[in-house]
Amino acid sequence: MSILYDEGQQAIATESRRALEARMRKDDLLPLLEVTGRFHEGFWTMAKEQGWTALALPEAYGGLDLGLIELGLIAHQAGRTLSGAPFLTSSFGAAKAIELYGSDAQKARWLPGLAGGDTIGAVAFASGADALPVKPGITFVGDRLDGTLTGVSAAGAANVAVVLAMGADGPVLAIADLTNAERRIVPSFDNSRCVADLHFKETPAEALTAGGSARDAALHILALQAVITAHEQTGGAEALMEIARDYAITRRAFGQVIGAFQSVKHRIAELYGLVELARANCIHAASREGQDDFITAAAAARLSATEAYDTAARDCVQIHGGIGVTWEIGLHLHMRRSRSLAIEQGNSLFWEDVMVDRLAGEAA
Amino acid sequence: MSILYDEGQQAIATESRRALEARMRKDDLLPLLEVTGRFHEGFWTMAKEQGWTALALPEAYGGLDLGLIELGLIAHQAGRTLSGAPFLTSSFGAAKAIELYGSDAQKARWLPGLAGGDTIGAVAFASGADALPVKPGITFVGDRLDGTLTGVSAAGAANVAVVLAMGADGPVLAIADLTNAERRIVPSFDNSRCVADLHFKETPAEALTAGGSARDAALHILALQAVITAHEQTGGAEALMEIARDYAITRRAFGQVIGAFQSVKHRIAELYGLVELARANCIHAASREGQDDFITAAAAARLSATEAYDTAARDCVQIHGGIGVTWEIGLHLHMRRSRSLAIEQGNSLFWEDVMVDRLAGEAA
Amino acid sequence: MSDLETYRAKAAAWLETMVPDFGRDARQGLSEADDLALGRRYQKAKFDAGYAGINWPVEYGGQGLGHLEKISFDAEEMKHGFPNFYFGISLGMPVPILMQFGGDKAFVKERVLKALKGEEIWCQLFSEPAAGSDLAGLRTKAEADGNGWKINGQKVWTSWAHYSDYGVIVVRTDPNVPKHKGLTYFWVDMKAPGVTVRQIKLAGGDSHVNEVFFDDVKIGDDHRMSPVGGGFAVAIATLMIERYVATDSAGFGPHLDLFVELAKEIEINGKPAIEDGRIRQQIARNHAMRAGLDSINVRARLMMEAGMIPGAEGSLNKLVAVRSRQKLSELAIDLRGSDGFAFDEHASQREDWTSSWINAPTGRIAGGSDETLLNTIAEKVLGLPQDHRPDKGVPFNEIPV
Amino acid sequence: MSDLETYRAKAAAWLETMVPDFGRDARQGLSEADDLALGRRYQKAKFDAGYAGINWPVEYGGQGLGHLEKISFDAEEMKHGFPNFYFGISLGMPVPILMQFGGDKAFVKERVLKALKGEEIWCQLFSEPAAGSDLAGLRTKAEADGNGWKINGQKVWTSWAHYSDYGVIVVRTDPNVPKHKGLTYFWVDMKAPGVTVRQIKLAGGDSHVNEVFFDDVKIGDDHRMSPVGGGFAVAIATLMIERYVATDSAGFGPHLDLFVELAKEIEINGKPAIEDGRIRQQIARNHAMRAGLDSINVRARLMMEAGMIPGAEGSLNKLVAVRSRQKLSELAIDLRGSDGFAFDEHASQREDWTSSWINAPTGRIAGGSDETLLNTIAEKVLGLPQDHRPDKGVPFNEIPV
Repeated sequence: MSILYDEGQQAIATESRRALEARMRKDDLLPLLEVTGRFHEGFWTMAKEQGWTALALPEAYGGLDLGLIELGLIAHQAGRTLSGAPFLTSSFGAAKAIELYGSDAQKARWLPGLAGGDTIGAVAFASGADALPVKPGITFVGDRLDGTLTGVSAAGAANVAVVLAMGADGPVLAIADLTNAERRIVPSFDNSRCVADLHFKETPAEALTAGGSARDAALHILALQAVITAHEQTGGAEALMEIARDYAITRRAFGQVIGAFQSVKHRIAELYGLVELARANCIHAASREGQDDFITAAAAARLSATEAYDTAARDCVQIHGGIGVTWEIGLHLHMRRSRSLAIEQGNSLFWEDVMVDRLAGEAA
Repeated sequence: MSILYDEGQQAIATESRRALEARMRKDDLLPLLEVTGRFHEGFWTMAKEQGWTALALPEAYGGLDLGLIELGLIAHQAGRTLSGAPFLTSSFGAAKAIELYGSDAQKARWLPGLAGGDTIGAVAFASGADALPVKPGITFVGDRLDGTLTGVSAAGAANVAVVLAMGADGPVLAIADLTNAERRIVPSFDNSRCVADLHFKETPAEALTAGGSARDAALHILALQAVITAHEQTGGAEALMEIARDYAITRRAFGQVIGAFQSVKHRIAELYGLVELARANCIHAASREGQDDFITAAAAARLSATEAYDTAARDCVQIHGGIGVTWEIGLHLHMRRSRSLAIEQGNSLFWEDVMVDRLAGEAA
Repeated sequence: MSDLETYRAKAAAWLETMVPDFGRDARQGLSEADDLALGRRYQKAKFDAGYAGINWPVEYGGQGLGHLEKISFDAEEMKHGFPNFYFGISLGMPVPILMQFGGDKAFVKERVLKALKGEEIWCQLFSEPAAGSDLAGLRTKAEADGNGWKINGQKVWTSWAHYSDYGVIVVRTDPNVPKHKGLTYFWVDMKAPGVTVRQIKLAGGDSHVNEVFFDDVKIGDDHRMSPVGGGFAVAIATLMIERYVATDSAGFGPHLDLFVELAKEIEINGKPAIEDGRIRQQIARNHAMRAGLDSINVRARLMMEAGMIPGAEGSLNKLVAVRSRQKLSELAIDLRGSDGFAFDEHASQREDWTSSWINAPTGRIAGGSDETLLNTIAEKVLGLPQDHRPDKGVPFNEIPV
Repeated sequence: MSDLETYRAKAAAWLETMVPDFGRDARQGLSEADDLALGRRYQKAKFDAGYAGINWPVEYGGQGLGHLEKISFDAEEMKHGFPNFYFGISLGMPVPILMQFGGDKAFVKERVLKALKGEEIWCQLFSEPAAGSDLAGLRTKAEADGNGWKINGQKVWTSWAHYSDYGVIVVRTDPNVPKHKGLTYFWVDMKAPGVTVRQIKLAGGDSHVNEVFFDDVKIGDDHRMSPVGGGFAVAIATLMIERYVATDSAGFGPHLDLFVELAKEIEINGKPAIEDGRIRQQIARNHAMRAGLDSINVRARLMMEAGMIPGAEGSLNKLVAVRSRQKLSELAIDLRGSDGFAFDEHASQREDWTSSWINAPTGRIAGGSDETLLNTIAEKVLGLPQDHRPDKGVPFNEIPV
């Protein structure tokens, strides 16, 4: 069942939008593309101050006991303003893994820091194209991790990582303090995502859950993150649609505003459609946490949001013509972000497969 | 190497276009949709009179010793005017199978009739979605065929069929006189294609080629037919593009011709692109018979022609609005034909696989 | 259980009892005339049971309930394939408009009651050969004739006109003013002298739409439902009802489950098609699209329940769903391969992919073409400019043809 | 071997000898200044070997050969990654236009020779902030000034202006007539007082295009290359060259073989991606599209060899190829998954999918946007009407801004 936002939720959306629009500036984000290992500190400070880091975590550990719906609303606004760091999603994913599968000791150790935002979490399941490998490439033996995980978002700045590793009796969802891992920053087209390779060498770690359930647990965490990322993508797509609309009603060519040309006008109307479908799927997915169809709903949100953001990035630039490809105007910030979000939490191919396995009644 | 048509070839195109445009009438074709087991006799009479049936067959057996290029030119024009029967392709395919793989006795028995057009041939390889089954569903044992082939174009009127059957030692390309088979007409959305199920029960037949080479032979015949069908599809798409253009420059709405609206104008320009890509691939494929890359070139022609005709059918009707969906205006003749040609000689999925196997350097 | 859930459960139970007499199986093999007769009996049964005019005023024979009860009932009714489509237009647009804009209240009441009972059918005479998307460009004219009017001209795409007793019509009463300003809205007796109905056969073979010719058809001024020259506004009010009636994320084609089943049955390269990435991609993309539309529709209902006005995103339904259905239906035919030629022109477009494919173009045009819907979204929702319209402000009889 | 084949073989052999000094590897790690210097030496070597101005008149230092020799050489040259792109615009459009429309023949000869040797570079000053697709809407003006002219205004998207010695420019000399009629074409000295060049950084990080400001730049009337008010025709002649120079079925991105290789390396669900239907479909569709373009290009060459004029289908190349390349590049990034974040801003867009992706939008806009190309096909090839243009026939200074 889709939901209507209640007053509290609407206030979260309004307030976070106001705060982000006041703080986030294109001119602060552009330089971050040209350095590695940096993120927008102002964004993260705001996330902590506003309590966004605590939003969806349990009250017992410093959280606010709200859920996907509320965090999704923040992520949507963060997507509109290009956020400035990936931790809203990555720390949330790490924290949920600990909350859902960890021991009381593990929760006590990590959750308060994650809720406060001073601890940054990363989630590292993927191996290249495979968002959730059946046979993870790193090993977990004797409470030690060994091996390399490439291209982990947030890993350049994270304190703790949740990983899927191969244990003696099958996959293990494990948690490791990253002070004991080597990380190598990956120069990327979207450097504020703090992407890094993680090299584990006898790195101490603890199991959260193991055996057959570990992979299901990892998929659940991935789906939770995917719903948040889908909100962020939808926000980005919405912003681009509005930017395109605003440009089309002011920029003139051949004696009229370009929005009067159907090639421009219909393209923006199609973007509206993609954004609204993505938004509807996001709202629905956020309301299905804990239900049987949650994974399918998350996949739908993820697929439609990725399509919306990719298409909006292509079309908004195209509608702008020459000015659209300049560094200064910064549309490429969205273009880059659309691609980094498209590969974080598993690409569209992965989510298509997850969805169809379920629709067809087969195992994932 | 793509070719330029020489003067003789250009004359074939001009002459066949003139003849077909004079003879083929929408009003004769529409009634054929509402009966089964009938085709446009005038079309086939013309094909015989003009020598189109003999065009690509050997002179020794009453043919004109021309090739794919010339037959393709006829097929293109037949596609423009919606032809009226599927035999140009089906008889050609059957005759080529006999010419390339048959004995002298088999050639002497069948080719003169096929070249003259009094014998009609069908080619029946497919089993549902599988255009060329690895394990054919009918058997060929002791020179007898047994089993059923569903949805065979031309089979409702054909005298002879070339089939792929399972023999004692693997697949066999075989030929059977259809007087000894039961055929059941399939009521179809495009009835003049004379689609029928063929039921063989101890039907006498002869092998053309057997063993590992039989499937290669069948693929080669299918590719030859696919090139002809692609020309026919391109002709149909071209006609629809022109119909859409002509409508767009005469029909008025909101005080101007609808071709001034970019949603109409750009759509027709896109159709032009699809038609020209299909045409270029057709010309190229027709010139590659006998070369290593023939199958790949045929697949490219087939894929681009199917896309062009399907898209043109959708868009041309849409551009016409309400009038486009009426029975009388007959655009649905093209719409139906675009779909029947899309599944004759294997659907796009099949040709994508054939192509990629080759591009990736794997076996088909 | 909420009141609404109770209502729905009761309706569902009643509908079940109708299935033996009126359901899909009962209609099998009936001629159209017999099916229409069955339909009239079914409509009468609905009326008697209090399921006709659910959200219409009690004074007109309705039940005085809300829109939510109406759509709950419709959703349940849809499952059984009852012969109700003859009355869809009639009770959907013209009769509600008659209630709102009709003059003589006693006459209106009688008509509404007979329409609710299935005894009379109304049609809607808007489109013309030269005025499809451009409704205001219509040419059928009504000239003053004594105390009344005389209508001459031609309408087209009129659903069910051949069964209709009455119709609502927009005509030009003044060609000397810009095109939107010279129109007036009337009702007409479809059996009156000078009215000729001719069925149009559609691409898929069926003929429920018509051309309607008016040859000196005389009507009184009491047939007038708008001010003289004020007909365009009433026409738009009629169309607005139409836009909001139709939501179905399957685009009025088959449910996606039927595609999944097909993909499980059919083999590609020796494996079930459901394992082929290309097929999986289409299933996943279509599911995501439909799930989005469903979520939009559910939210709209929740908003109405809460007394709010749903957002403009509801207007996406037909545009997105029918277009996608067209391509998915083509793929289903491809998937069936040599078995894909078969065609039964009586098959339902909600259950059969070939029927869905052949009827999809009508769906992309009727009730607002894709292009019209895109323009509406662009202009009404996003504030983009109107297209260039050279006929704007020009007296109708000075627009070049 | 035909003469042409012999020519091509000889050119290929010569190019091989240039690889050690000028090829891809020799350029690795050079600063742009050093690379430009290397490029100048390479261009000089071409000139000395008779491979500069292949199809240009001998009197201007060219070789007097045909277009076919030129494209044969270009196809061979393209394989080695030589530093020749600094001269692509210069020798592609402005200098040929100078040969055709330049006044003082001795001066023109000297310029052409220096351009062919790589000693001087020309740029093309057309686009403006308010005039992209709408070239004739430009605002930079030249006013009569004594016996000459005085230029004021701003150009934008000028490739290589920061290295250019001269440029060709279109400016408005009469704002009182409709926009196409008030333009005049000149050449300018890019080192003249009042000319300011500012590099524009593009989305992908590089900066080969510029803004160019003109502040009371004085030129003589001998710089004029068109009649006063007749500059638009010369501008169009310049752009026509541009449209026909560029054909590459890869859309100036990576060869499809590189995608096939990637798909063989990468696994999806434990199997090579090349076995996944979704990936196969994209490979097959892109191959079919590129094969069609290749066939069109080959036929165009054959027609030129046979003295015929190629068809309009050649204009499809950039539209179709670049648009497809953009999506295929996105898919390549998806395919690499968590390895897809990596980015080297110096990688070649012909060899690296990420570089191809980030530069694709520029390709879809520069040299005629997708929309402009569609309009050109629709209007010039298919005879569809021009778009509504409210500024048509209106004096330039009365068009609202």
